[in-house]
Amino acid sequence: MVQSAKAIPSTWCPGCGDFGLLAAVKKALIELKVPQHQTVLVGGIGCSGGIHNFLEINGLHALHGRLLAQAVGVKLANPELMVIAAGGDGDGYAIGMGHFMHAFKKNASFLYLVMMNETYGLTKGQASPTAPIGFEGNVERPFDAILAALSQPVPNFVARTFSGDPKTMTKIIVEALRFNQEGRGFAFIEDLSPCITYNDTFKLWREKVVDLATLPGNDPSNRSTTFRQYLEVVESGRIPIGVMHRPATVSAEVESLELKLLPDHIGPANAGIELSEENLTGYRKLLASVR
Amino acid sequence: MVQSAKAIPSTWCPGCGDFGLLAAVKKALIELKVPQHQTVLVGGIGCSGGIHNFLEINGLHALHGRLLAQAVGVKLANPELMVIAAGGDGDGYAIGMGHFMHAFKKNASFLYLVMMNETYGLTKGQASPTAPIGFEGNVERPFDAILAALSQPVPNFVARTFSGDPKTMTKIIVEALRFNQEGRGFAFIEDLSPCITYNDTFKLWREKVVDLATLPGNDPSNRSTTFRQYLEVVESGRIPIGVMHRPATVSAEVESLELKLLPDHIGPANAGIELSEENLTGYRKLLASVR
Amino acid sequence: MSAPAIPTADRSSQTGPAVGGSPKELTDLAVLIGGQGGDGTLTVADLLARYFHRRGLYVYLSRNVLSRIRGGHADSSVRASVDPTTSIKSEMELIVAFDAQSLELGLPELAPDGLVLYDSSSFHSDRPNAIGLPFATLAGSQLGQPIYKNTTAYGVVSYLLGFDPAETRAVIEERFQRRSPEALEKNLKAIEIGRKAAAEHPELAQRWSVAKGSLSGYRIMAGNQAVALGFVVGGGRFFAGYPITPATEIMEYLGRYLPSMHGVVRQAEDELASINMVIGAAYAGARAMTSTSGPGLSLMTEGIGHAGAAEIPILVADCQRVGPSTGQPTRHEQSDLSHLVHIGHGEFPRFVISPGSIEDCFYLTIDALNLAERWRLPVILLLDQALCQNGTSTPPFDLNGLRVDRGKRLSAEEVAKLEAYQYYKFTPDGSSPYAPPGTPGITAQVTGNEHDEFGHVSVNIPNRNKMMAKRMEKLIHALPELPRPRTFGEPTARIGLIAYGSTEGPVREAQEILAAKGTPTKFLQIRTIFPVLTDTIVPFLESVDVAYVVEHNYTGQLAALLRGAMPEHHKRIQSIVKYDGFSFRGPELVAALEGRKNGPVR
Amino acid sequence: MSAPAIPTADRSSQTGPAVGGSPKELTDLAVLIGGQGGDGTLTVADLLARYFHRRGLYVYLSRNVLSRIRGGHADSSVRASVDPTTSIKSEMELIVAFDAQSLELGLPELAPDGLVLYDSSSFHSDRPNAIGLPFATLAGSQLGQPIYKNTTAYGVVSYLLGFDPAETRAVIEERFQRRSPEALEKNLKAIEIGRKAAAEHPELAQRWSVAKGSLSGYRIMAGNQAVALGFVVGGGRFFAGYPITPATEIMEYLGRYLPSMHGVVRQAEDELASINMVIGAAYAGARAMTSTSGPGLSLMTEGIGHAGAAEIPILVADCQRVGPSTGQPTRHEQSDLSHLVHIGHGEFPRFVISPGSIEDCFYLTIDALNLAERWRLPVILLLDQALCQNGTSTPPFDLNGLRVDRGKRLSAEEVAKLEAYQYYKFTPDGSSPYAPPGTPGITAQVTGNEHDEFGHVSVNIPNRNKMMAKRMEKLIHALPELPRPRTFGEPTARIGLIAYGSTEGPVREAQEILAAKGTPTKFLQIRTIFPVLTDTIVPFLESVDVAYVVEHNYTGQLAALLRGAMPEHHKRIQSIVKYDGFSFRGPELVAALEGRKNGPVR
Ligand SMILES: Cc1ncc(C[n+]2csc(CCOP(=O)(O)OP(=O)(O)O)c2C)c(N)n1
Ligand SMILES: Cc1ncc(C[n+]2csc(CCOP(=O)(O)OP(=O)(O)O)c2C)c(N)n1
Ligand code: SF4
Ligand code: SF4
Ligand SMILES: [Mg+2]
Ligand SMILES: [Mg+2]
Repeated sequence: MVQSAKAIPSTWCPGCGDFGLLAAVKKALIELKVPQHQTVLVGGIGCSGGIHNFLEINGLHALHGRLLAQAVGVKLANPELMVIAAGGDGDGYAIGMGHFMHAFKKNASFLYLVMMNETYGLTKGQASPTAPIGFEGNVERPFDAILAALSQPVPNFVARTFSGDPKTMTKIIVEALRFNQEGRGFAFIEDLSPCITYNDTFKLWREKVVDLATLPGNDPSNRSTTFRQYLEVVESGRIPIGVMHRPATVSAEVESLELKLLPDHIGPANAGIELSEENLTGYRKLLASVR
Repeated sequence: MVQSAKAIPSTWCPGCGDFGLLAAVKKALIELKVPQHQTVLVGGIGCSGGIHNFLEINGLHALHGRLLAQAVGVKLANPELMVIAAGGDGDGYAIGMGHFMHAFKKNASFLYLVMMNETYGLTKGQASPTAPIGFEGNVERPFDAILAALSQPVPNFVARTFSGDPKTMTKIIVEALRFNQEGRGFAFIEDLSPCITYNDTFKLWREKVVDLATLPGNDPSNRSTTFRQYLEVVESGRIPIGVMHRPATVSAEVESLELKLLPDHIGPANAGIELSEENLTGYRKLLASVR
Repeated sequence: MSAPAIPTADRSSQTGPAVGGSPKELTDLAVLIGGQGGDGTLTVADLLARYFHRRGLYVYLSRNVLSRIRGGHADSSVRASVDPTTSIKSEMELIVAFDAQSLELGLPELAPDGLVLYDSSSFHSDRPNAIGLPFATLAGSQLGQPIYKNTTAYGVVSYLLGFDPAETRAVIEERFQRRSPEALEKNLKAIEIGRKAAAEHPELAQRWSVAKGSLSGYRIMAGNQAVALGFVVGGGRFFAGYPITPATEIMEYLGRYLPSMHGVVRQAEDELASINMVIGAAYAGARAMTSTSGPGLSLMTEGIGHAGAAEIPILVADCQRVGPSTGQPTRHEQSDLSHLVHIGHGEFPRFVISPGSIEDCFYLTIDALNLAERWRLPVILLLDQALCQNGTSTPPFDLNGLRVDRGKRLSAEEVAKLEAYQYYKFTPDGSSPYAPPGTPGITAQVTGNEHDEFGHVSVNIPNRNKMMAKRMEKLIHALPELPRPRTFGEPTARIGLIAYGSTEGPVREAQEILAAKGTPTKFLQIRTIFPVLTDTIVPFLESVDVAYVVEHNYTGQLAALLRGAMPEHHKRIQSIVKYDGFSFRGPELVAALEGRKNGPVR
Repeated sequence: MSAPAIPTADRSSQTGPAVGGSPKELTDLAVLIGGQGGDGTLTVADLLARYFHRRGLYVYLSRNVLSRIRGGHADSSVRASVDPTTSIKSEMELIVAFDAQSLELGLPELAPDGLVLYDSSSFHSDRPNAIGLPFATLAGSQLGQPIYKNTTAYGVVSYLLGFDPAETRAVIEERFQRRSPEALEKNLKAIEIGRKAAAEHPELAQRWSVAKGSLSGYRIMAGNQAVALGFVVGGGRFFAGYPITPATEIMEYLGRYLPSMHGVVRQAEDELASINMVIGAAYAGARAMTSTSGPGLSLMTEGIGHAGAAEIPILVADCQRVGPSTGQPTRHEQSDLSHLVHIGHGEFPRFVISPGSIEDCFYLTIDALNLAERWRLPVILLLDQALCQNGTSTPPFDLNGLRVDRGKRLSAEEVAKLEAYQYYKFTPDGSSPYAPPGTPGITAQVTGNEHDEFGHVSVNIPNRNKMMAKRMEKLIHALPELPRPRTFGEPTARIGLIAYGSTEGPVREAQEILAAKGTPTKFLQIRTIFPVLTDTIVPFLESVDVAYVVEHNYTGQLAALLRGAMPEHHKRIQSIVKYDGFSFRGPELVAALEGRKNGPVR
């Protein structure tokens, strides 16, 4: 065996919600039997963003807020890789907001996991975009990432999980990764992952979560009804979790970006580039188009 | 009269949709009787972003995609100013996406006008985030800014207008600016403003637009029903326009950012800063808090 | 498809009676075509360029447009010469003016015996050397569409310069072959209309003829095209960018055929996304590039630093335009150099490579890709608007001897034989062996935090010192592999000239003028901006009394860089700058140099 | 609130029998407290600092933490001295180790006669100079919460160093006054427990006493606090930022009271938003600032250029940390200088100002605000982690003579008398009069595109040349107004030292050591980094044989800047660098300087 980068002990505070997600990801990867060397985790910057160090897979520690752009780059360069992006809510919804909204549009088949704790853990507890009014002087209404995700009519996979329930989380992560494996596009999971040091919401959230699947008429393939049900739950003071969007069927048309661009799954990183005539066809055509 | 910057002749292509919006803004400002010197237009970069040059008000030509951040800065520095941000869809929904989504959250009382033409006019017709699939090789589903706006539960003003109908547009702009004047928060108007050079959709759009107000049960104060009706119209192949969100009543609580932060409307730019005892109170308190 | 023939028997259109004797044969001429954006000036210039090109002449085609889509002044100049030329001609033999402003703006550039042709359906001029013909009216009345005024004007010019009718026609066919048969027909008719009107005009006897050149196999190419071609040949397969003048064409060219070669070309949501997509793709093992101009470059600052720290090989092409800030998007400048040499917080190695010609754009793009992967760091290809967009006669590229050098990239078999795989392994030259994610048996960690050899975050002090040195010393170990400068001119000259990028053209023209005047010079064209190849520059500086660094910016950025790197030679390094948005012309540069002979520097 | 008294009559705790004679009085001592993040090492350091401060000593408090919230090694050192001190002491008299790693890491820093106190409930050590006391067990068994191990340790230290019991108690009260009465009580009890355990330990007789100092009116302050204070006094009223170590505290401090003064403090969604909000606010007439560190700074590149081009006065504080990229967020470096001097595509003027002490942070922030508005350009306040975060005894600020200079800002009355108001009016010094939007009777256009005096886009060539010169010549006209350097040491010395920022502390300590050894030196503390004030530096360089530029980065950035600006003096400019994340200590710097006496530079 070639010795290479091993998982290192976590640097998180004992009890951090992120441990729940870490465990669920590990279980999901085992269940799916994807070889470690074919999995890439692109981490954000933040407590949560360090997760790639604690797993024995390939890691790319991105810049703060840029993990989605880097993850898309990885996936399009080599569509054979299983790609997971994972980071914090500050990383994803503050500095990363532009890429976040565009990730739905781009619709490349990878999984984005946000460890949502309403705060910037690593910089010591400031309000993140999801922080409630009043938290650390916050006066802005919290950003709702699930509604934002639901708003864009692209057949992505959207869900919310809770670190206090790692079993359901594992199930949903497995579903999301299968969705990716089938080349059906982008999967987004917001995990409610309390920061026990700066915003310990474990108890509060445990009381408040409601799985939308338990509501009558729930239909994750219908954005309108989900939007309405979600708002109703929120207005009743509770927190919706569960699968928020799951396209009805495998669409006949190819929807995922990597399949549209690279239908035979050979991409920039796994194509040959030596100077052979075959690899010069594009050059010849381009040259011919020059006056 | 002090001579100062005058409006200059427009540099737009004859027939550009942006002329409709320019005319409507002019009329709205006249109707509202806001003095020119108290109005600031923050322009984006793009054909549309040059609009500040063609109006006789104060102009701040921002960086590409940064007009909303600059506009918030202007408004919070001097809440007495009437602030309008105006730019293109590339500017606003591509490079500006992060600030766009955060503008709803911040909820400062200014108006954001997007001249939506599905393309990057000034850089010669590439697909913008709202371009339909197939336009200039675009493979991504178009971004829906109205749905994104509706997704965030903040009592903002949201509307869509059409440059082919400047009369309605004027009315809606007046309403939006009044909303701002009353300190009720952020107003967003997406104007369908065809680029006659690279994407002449005037005819197409004229045929397709449907004012949501004409639909039975329309209630711009209810996000759920609007979301549903909007999706229905879209699914029927038409384009919803009109007022998309208008909060039911003036909320009892102050909701706009500048009123939360500067309740007496005196801000950083119109406060005295000379070295008087009064202006040193914050210094004294801060100093006292140092060990 | 049948298109009307240009009567080849019409001798008058070939050699017709010249005013004051037989037509003067020109071996180096220039035509300036000016009008409002939308007048089709670029088309006229393009047609002329195609004609000259077919006649075996060197062509240099430059344009001056505004950052708006229609209206506003726009002009184009076409230079054609028997000898190689890569600069704008100082004096124009012919100016074609579609509006009054273009005539006024053009006049200062008119050669003493030059002529202005203007559209008399648009305005009137009393200038003695200006001749009006109603281009728009002619096209309007005879073709029903005044828009053909531009091809009509081309017809007039073709008459005046004694163009070969068959070639004149071939140019139109070449240009409009992909349009509708109707467009082709109308354009061919427009030429006829123009030629006829010229033949009938009393003052418009053919006054010049154009020498025939001997070029063959050349193409009129701009730097952006050559970079795209180099990228494809050099194994580049991933491109992400965001539209920005004058860089957009690289993305557009690549978008045409790269996707058919397992390549990916993406227009991203912004420059932050482009550079980070490129980083992700390069991490995964693709040769990846983005291209941009000043504002986009500034936004990429953090990403470039990430590539430097994390040791991910990327290529960033910067097509410099006029700054600061949004500046003048369509105009020429070389003012990002200092920014790039120092770009990013903290310290990390980067190479800044600058081609001086279109060919150089092609070959150095390939080199840059190889260097990036060999040294695992960001490489910046420093271009400029004139280089990127001006059409230039370019010889065929020679693919022999080119190679795709993947540096220390390991195959799966090589990896299997390793004891340990470490992404940041310490090695004598600072560059570590690489295997892409997906290689069986290994996993790797890659990060912009300080890290140990395995890529795990480390705060260990000796490790920090070693990792800094590992990265930074690449700048020393790579020196012998970086593109060498080129020297032009008289080896024994005591006056030196130094420049980079498209300034090569004007400098070489200035050298010729100076040589003709008896002042020999030698010119060092710098191709590696950073790290400064002092071993190649010091001997040059030592061999001259003074070296004028010619560049397009205010502060003399290259001169400052060289002074800082070789302070012991600072007295010899003199700065000549221009920052008005336009390239130097040869004689203008000569004047600037001559004005400098006494005292130094601005 | 009644808290248990420390028995003042307990003589043993004041002067108790010393091992081998009476306690040695220390006039300069340091204590290093190490443990795992969460062990409360910072609290112990803070308590000691407060004690020393109350005793009139100069205090310098530095910390070494990891970029994680709990766990991992963290330590803090407190230096206390009768004489001014702003650097970390090289040798520690006392080390308090809560875990084994801290003992190992600390030992190399232990003074020859120093002592290690360790928590024997956590580990055991056989080191001869290490004494174990079960801090956690003591606190756990007697207070029910082992977490009070830190205050217990403080009690032990207070005994060992012969602290005055009343003062020891006062410190606790000061520190915990805002917490619950219970916390206060437990902490006071913990001290007692510690003191008692110490008194009972056979080897722990009081071995030192600490001299009393004479400071009064001083505060222990860090640079970030001083910058915030300067901002408030200097009329700063708008702040937008994004959290980042080590800059966040500026935003946090300002957030406390600025809002009560018509001020606005916003945490933005990212650094692009912060800088652009600041630009908008400054355009509207507010004095506005953002603060950040390397990664954020890189993202602000485009915005800083916009402020330069559009002539909008903004202040950007850069709290430098270890780069490149995400680097080492909590550690010290000075490696953004080159980036900042050249930041941004194209060319625009900027001032880079660097305070060398906490006081300087206060006064120069005010100067920087004045300079920004006076010259209407971006000013960068170049700070560093040690300056920003290390607590330092700081004299009271003198507000007399300070002023808020609004430059050429016009009142509404002045505007009414104008013939024309032009935002970009050409003036002899390049800075144009300004009236904020909202001023009756005028409107203005402001843009980052090239523009005419009214701010409308212009592509006119003479205008371009003039506008470039207008902006860039500010760098010349402003020279006399920029902060001068300060000189320390022996005026006739032939060995020069040059540094900026917090390096002032170690350099001055090194000067003292060298002076004591008979080597006089003089030190030029640079306060305006850019533009380089050559008129102040050249005389210094000319007066010495060699000037060592001491800085915390790899390439010697300040040295390179000075060499480039004054190439004729390049031989005298020698570089001394350190880039391991920690400040120089005085003796370490002396060793580096002595090692250099023969040969130069890396
Ligand atoms: C460009 C940039 N800005 C700021 C920072 C500082 N920073 C590091 S982590 C972080 C926020 C972390 O919050 P979040 O993403 O929610 O992760 P968490 O720690 O809560 O898991 C910030 C602001 C940075 N590293 N880079
Ligand atoms: C940072 C940056 N990137 C790219 C550009 C180039 N650019 C100028 S305008 C524009 C897009 C314009 O499109 P849009 O905002 O839709 O405006 P329109 O011209 O369609 O009105 C782009 C990409 C720029 N100026 N700055
Ligand atoms: S600070 Fe919060 S988010 Fe970070 S590791 Fe600790 S508990 Fe988790
Ligand atoms: S290019 Fe399009 S958007 Fe731009 S001015 Fe012309 S019509 Fe309008
Ligand atoms: Mg978080
Ligand atoms: Mg557009």
